[in-house]
Amino acid sequence: MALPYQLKLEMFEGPFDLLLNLISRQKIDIYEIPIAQITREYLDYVDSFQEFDLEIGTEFLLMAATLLDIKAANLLPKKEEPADEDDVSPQEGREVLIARLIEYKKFKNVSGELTARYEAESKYYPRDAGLEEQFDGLIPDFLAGLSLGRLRRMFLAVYDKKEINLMQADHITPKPLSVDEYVKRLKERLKGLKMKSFRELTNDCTDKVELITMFLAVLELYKRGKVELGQAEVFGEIMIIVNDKPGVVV
Amino acid sequence: MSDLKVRLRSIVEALLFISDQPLSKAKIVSVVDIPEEEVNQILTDLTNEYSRADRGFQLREVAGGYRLYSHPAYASYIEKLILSFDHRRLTQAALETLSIIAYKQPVTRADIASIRGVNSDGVVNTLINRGLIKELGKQDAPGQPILYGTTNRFLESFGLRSLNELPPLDEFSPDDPTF
Amino acid sequence: MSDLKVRLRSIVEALLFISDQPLSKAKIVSVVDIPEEEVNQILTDLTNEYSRADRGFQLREVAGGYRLYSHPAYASYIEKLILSFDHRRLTQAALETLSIIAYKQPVTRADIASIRGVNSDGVVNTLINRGLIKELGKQDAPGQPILYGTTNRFLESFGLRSLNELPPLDEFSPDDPTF
Repeated sequence: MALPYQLKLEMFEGPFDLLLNLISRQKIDIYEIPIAQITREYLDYVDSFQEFDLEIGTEFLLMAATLLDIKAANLLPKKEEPADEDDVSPQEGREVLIARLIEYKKFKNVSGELTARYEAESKYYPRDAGLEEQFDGLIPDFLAGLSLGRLRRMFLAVYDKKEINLMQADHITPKPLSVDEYVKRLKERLKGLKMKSFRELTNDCTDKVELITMFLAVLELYKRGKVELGQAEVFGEIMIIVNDKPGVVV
Repeated sequence: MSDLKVRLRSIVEALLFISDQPLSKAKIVSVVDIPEEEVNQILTDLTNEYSRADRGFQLREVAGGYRLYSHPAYASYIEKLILSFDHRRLTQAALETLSIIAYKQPVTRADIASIRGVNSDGVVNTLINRGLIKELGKQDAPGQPILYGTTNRFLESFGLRSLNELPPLDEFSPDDPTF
Repeated sequence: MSDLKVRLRSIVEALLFISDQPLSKAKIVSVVDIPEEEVNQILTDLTNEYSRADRGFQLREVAGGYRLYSHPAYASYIEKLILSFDHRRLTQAALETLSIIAYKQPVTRADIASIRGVNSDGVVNTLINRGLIKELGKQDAPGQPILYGTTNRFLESFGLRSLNELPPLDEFSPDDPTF
């Protein structure tokens, strides 16, 4: 099904937001999601992002992969023998997805209620006039022991914080990062380790592009057989396990 | 009202007037040195008096204390007089994130991302800068992630006396088949 | 009093209540959009009303306009309250604000609020009262906001001959162990 062309694409707050929107357009019960159909619509939508040359968050792609996974499992003939313990059955996958959608929807609903409160509250202005001159002497001298260096650091701290937020609001052309460079960096980081979670590895990543590049670097090492990957649950921690078979040097 | 009563009422009013944060009953009790029941009576009297006489301000109980606010009916005039930065609109993402933190606190960034399905670090930083959330400590788990919770400013911004006044989350379950 | 009169009185009261500096009659006239004689009448009414009812605050005419002040009869209680406050919060806010003004002057209150993410009017007043900052003039922009900068007293407090002696921002500075 082709999406009607819109001049401006609706922006969604994340994959769950988009998914809920698609479900509500179908006027279907959240418990009755037709996975095949919803998956197709979801993918169409993500495609249309690309048509409009918008960045797609990794989260959107991850959800696409999850949906495809559930759909694919649905299509496969049922196994006779009990499934591998690690395997999530299509039914379970669907249930997990629905449970998470419901959890998200609850907060989305309540945030609507909170928005109304916030807007009503914004009409009340508290008195915030500061102290009258006559009482000013009661406050301890806040300049006591203050050095110029500290004043400078204080400014930088409060001003830098602001800069970061401004940048997040702006649309900035991502600077190209080299996967090779990150592969090298990653090898360096993993040296002497048995295992590390992707989250820990990317703790210091400051933007999405860096995060994605790091992820690609992990995949590259996996392809080369240098590491194994593990994930206990959908959206769970991705563990990078260093392959310590003899002869393999990371 | 007796002279003494008027005097006590005026003292409490003066304290509320100069305070730039909600005043707890305990604070009033300790500064004015009268029993809590009397403080209760005075606060009720003041609240009623202001509303009966159509004053330009109101007394409200928020975030664990009492604070004077301008009357909401005159907000448009106040906006004309001052530029308010406390009340810049919050985005949907910010409100979603704030809701999750309010109901699930203490939570980590990972908890929030997992419920919203997207990385929410930028939004969390914005909420910290706006003074609506704060770090509560570290979780005793690998990586020791930081735990976040709401502040008193959050309660004030939403006109809540305490977190107990948040509407129960269960009422917001999506039980309607058409959503 | 007629309903309209009560409403106008309440609007002016709300403006005085929220204002952190003396409000000029001209300002009230322009915000409420009523003739100056009416503003005069309202200001007189409010002044009388407060004193008759022994309120905890007073309306006083001071340089540049009208401003609400706490009633001097209750100053001792107010002092007790202020001394009981935790001043760390104020100190942090004041120093942040002072550093912004020192480096970015001339700045408006809106500039400061936008950098700090919160309304900083109370703190700006405290810094003015302490003689560390002052008005430099008005910005040639809508609303003509006041521009602030540091004073000679600020320079003296830090032993600076001029603002040029403020440590440069972009200079690489190793961690200062003496902080």
